[in-house]
Amino acid sequence: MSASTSGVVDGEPRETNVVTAIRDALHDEMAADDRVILLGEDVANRGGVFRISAGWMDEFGPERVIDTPLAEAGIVGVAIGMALRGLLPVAEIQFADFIHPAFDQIVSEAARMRYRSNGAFGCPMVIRAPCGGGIHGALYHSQSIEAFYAHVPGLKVVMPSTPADAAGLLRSALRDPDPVLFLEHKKTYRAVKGPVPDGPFLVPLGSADVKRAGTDLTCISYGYALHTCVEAASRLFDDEGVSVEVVDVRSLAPLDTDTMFTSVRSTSRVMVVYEDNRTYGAGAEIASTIAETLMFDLDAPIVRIGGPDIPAMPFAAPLEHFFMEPEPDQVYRRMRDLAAF
Amino acid sequence: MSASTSGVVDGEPRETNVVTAIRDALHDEMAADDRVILLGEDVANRGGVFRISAGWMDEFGPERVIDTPLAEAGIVGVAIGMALRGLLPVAEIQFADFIHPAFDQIVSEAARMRYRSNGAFGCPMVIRAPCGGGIHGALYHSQSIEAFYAHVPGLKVVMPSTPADAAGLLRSALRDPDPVLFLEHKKTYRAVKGPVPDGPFLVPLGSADVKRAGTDLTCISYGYALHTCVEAASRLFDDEGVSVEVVDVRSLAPLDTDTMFTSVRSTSRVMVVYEDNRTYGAGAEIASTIAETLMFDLDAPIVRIGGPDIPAMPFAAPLEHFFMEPEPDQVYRRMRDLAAF
Amino acid sequence: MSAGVATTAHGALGLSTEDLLAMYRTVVTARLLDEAALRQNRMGRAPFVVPAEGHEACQVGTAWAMRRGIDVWLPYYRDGALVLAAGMTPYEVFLGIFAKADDPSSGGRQMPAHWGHKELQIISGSSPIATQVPHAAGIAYAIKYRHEDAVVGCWFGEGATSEGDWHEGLNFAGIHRLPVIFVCENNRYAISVPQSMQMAIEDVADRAQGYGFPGVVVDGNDVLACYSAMKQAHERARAGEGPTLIECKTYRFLGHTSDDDDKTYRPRDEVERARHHDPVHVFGEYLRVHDIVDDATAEELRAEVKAEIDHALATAWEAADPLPESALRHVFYESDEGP
Amino acid sequence: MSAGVATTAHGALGLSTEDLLAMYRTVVTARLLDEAALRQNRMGRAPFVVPAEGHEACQVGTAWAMRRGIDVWLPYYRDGALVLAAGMTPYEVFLGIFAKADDPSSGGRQMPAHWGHKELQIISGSSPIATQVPHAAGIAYAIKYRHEDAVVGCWFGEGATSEGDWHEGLNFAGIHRLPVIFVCENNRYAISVPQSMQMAIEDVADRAQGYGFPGVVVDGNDVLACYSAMKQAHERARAGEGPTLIECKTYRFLGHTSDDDDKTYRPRDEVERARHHDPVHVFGEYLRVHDIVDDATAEELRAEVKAEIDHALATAWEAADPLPESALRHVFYESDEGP
Ligand SMILES: Cc1ncc(C[n+]2csc(CCOP(=O)(O)OP(=O)(O)O)c2C)c(N)n1
Ligand SMILES: Cc1ncc(C[n+]2csc(CCOP(=O)(O)OP(=O)(O)O)c2C)c(N)n1
Ligand SMILES: [Mg+2]
Ligand SMILES: [Mg+2]
Repeated sequence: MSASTSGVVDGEPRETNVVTAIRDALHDEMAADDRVILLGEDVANRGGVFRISAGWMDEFGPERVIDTPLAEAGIVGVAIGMALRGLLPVAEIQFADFIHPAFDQIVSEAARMRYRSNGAFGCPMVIRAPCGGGIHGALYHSQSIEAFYAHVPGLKVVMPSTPADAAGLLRSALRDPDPVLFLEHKKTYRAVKGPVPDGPFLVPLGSADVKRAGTDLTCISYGYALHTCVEAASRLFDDEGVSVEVVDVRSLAPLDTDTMFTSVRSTSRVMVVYEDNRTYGAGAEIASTIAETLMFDLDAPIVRIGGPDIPAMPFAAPLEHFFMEPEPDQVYRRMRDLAAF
Repeated sequence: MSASTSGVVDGEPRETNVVTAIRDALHDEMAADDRVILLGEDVANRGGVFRISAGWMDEFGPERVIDTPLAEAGIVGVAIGMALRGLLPVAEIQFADFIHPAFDQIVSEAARMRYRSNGAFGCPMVIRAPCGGGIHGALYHSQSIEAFYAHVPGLKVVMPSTPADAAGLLRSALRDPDPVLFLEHKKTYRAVKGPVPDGPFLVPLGSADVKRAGTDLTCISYGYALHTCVEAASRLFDDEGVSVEVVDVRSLAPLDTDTMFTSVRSTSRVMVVYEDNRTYGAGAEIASTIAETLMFDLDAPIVRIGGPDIPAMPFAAPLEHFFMEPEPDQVYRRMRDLAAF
Repeated sequence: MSAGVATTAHGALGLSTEDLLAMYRTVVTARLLDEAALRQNRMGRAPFVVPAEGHEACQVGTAWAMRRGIDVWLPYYRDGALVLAAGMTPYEVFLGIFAKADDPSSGGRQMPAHWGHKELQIISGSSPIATQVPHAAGIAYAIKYRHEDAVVGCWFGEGATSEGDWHEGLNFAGIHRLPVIFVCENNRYAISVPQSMQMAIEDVADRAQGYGFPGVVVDGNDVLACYSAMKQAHERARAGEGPTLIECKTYRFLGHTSDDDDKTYRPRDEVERARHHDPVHVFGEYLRVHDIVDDATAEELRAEVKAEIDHALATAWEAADPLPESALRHVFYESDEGP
Repeated sequence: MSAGVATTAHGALGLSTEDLLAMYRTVVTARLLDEAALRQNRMGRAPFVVPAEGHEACQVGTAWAMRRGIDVWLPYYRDGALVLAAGMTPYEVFLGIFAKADDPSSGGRQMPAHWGHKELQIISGSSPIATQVPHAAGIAYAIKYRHEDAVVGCWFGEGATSEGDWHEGLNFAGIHRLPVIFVCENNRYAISVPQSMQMAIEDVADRAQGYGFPGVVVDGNDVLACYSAMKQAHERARAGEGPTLIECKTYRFLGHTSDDDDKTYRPRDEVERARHHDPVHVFGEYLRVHDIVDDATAEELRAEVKAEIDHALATAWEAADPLPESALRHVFYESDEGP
């Protein structure tokens, strides 16, 4: 239900949305520690295309809030250098779809620095990237990229679904000695509201969270799709009394299999729901690890719902709508069928 | 055991190794069609670091065998342009580990050109990349990269394990109207020999192949690991009479689930073996799709064997050896246990 | 004042009065189309539009040296005026803006202004900046390889010049002396990032010498200067002398896109000052001074264009939407696509 | 001929006889170490080595203007002589060649010549070419941000200059006028690809002007010329005047690595001609002309160095291999690593 399940919480909660929670947490971190540097396209002069850093160039100075050239490999590569010299860079990629030019710097450099130097050097840095669709962003402002990066040893990948998780995970990411890819689903930015504890509370990396308790089946999801699942679960409970436990993965890498396995053992039915292209998506790993470990605990085949295998979301409303499975209705139907299996 | 299972074969077979089969097939294609262009680092003057194109600059001319600058995004991007203007470029990436700078050109451009133009433009091109470990290549000359690319709609990804498959798949890739990532496991180059039909036979993209027939369990693999599995299977048959069917995936995308499902239905036990880092590796998709579809056909939990989740293979012999699981012994033991389950 | 053809700027460039009128009509069409599209955006009928306002001269000027049906175009999203010069109709542009099934760029799949047109040889472009630059080099390579008489034009903003792909594309084109022209529309901002935070130099054109071919700077608000530079580059390309980098100094009058509020990062008086050099007005003045248009004919042309745009808009609005399930098509080649 | 300090090339640069002897010793050590390593390779005891032969002067010359313990080094695999000048010992180099547990670069995880040394501030490098260039800019940014008195040196071959990362790194450094020096060891080949197929220009240094800072060309076989250029760049960097690109024209005498057969792509007489400018001999001649060494002292130094190398080699060979299971360590931070 909230980050309190596994986070260290202090202060009075405040109701806010995801983008504000991210802004506030990052602001506090920057105010508290001048090693924290924000760099990216349009983050300074304009305060970010999502206005997360509006006013910060004046507040923290242009040395700490840096408008970079249009060059993602350079942004990540420069951030790696900063991290190697004692700073704590937050590299903002304007849209996750544009992170691809930095693939080599992230995979070959940031994620391998510690391993290849046998522990001598490390890259404490956060790469923030707004991802996901449903906001009329078309093919190149809608992509899900988590599957590419969750596969990379040496890199941590998280995607919060609530304001509290966003704030708590961002703080943990900034305190982590290794590189963290922090994915922000754009559709949660303003649409998802919730309480955020007031203090500098943390949500540990590598921890999943039960967002809705239930007994009949386990639904595992993350990002915006998580809310689709919670909504479907609550309708299904109201309609037919089916009790669905919804687990929020939160951390794609490392994956908290304990929390998932515990839930699946108790319900014996499981579905995995994600927005990304279905085939070779992150849900494959989740389904697969459950199949290996809990096969004989299951009363029904694992259900996996992912986006269609087309290159991201088209622009035209009818086409975008077609992609934005998992829609609540589809998830609802498959939940009901799975419970009845 | 050979491509004949699903390939169109003519001519007398000839015994050769994988690297020679690739060289011969590519040579014949270049000789037959002057739209075929080879470009990459060191492919002309030196004939490639694996000597695949030795002598071709003289034979086909420097316009058709092009030494490029050291710039992988440029190599792929230029190849896309060539493909858009009626050529059939074969872009050679010197080592798969160095394909990462081209990630954006492959994912955002080559793979999306057709979709984003609603079918108006296409990129018929082949990207060849020698991959895989066990050849003392250390962290950056040993990587498996198939999982990153198999997830990309619009891109086909194949990895042959035998000389005949290499030749037949390469020809199909060159005839395909869409971009194909052709992965060549370096350890198969000289170590794996086999018959290659003499004519221009094809192995269709998207077809798996039963490399060893069996009844007790299905072992699904590809690349060099496939040979580890065949070897373990044959030892296990000799030692204990256990009959293992070994399926060669060959085509990671699209995946030939029919061939795999048919085998699994007949054996009711399945293991998936791959060299790449285990977590979020290609084996996750294979295991997951079987779990969804054939759960009640299985008599034992799915077994998944992948490489450790460390950033590729270290250089020192003891460390490389440690990574090069799946070793025959490990696969052998897990096969025996699974058959006995 | 009327002048003999040979002594005027356009005469010296070999441009007739008809040429100038056709160019002017294109410039005016682009401007009015932008305005109409923005109105659609404010009315909630067009979720996203990309105005070209301010860039009309450099786009139409450079385009005019290209040969429709022969040369190849790789524009970027800002190139609304360019694609009109390349032969796209306002109707086709509105099909894109309204994301209709018949949108020639993408059938409504991409955001508007992600141009593509198979018949016109406008190569499909994407959002990631500068990715088209190596494509342009590859196409030019194929042209040279097949001894074809075609030239490739590749347009981008100054922001694109920071990307690795840009460097790699220009370098390859230089090595092989390819028939390609790189046109930088330098409006001094990449969204909000001023040129000074993008590069430590004044002229992008200076980078050309690192690739072994000429870089030239032109006034991007002067349509004839842009045409002239492009014409020379085009001749160079056809003569086998290789690429040229042309930098057009220009300015964007409106927000980056309809989603952008440029007041957050640009002083209003800077925008005002730039408007004094509005390329559409500058060109109109030139035509008046040379007695090619007067107030009446200019107004007539404007009215004609406006009617054409209104009609295009209305017709496009009525066109069919793509079918939902069509989203699954064209991931791979389909046999009905032709070669 | 002996000359007063002030009138010699080295005197003008402020280098004492002791400096020169130390530089010479480093150059000779690099050469003899290369030879010893290649012998180990042929004996089958070293699966992979990367000779620096031919590059000694530009590496040691540029290194000598850096301050050990203060400045930061980002070398590439060719920089075997450079890392000796930066403070690595032959023993440490051999630990890497034999992939031993105590190899300071990577504990035997990376191929030899993938340098790294935390205490010496040699930043761990990888195989993918040019990736260290933006790192160098980022480190220099942090130095400037914290008002530290340190300079970053970043070395690479001319092949690296074709990569997008190179462009992006230099551009960033130029914008922020960072204290970083980019050194290009131009040996005219990227493995087998000749410079003419890598770029359409003669001097890589020309690219610097596209980034707003100076590019200089020096004779890479002249250790003092390299030192001089680096010294000036170092002063510029410390004075807050920003980066410099130094291009050292040099040549690689042997194959690209022990895996390469350069006979497949380079004419033998080209290599022979280059050997006439062997930087180790050139430097030796300089020292003889200035009476700083004679045949006897040169031979003595050589013998001393050889003994040191033989000892280092023998000791490193006996050192412990990494434990197999240690392959699982250091994927992420471990609490025993310190900050
Ligand atoms: C690779 C990539 N990174 C970031 C973006 C987001 N973005 C879109 S346009 C733009 C600025 C482009 O500026 P410029 O090239 O100068 O063109 P202009 O819009 O000024 O005409 C940015 C940063 C993108 N589309 N692609
Ligand atoms: C990204 C990448 N692509 C390809 C390679 C393979 N490779 C290793 S060294 C090299 C040539 C480098 O040439 P240059 O930069 O001139 O340095 P030199 O070896 O001549 O000193 C190539 C192509 C690589 N290591 N990384
Ligand atoms: Mg701009
Ligand atoms: Mg070189």
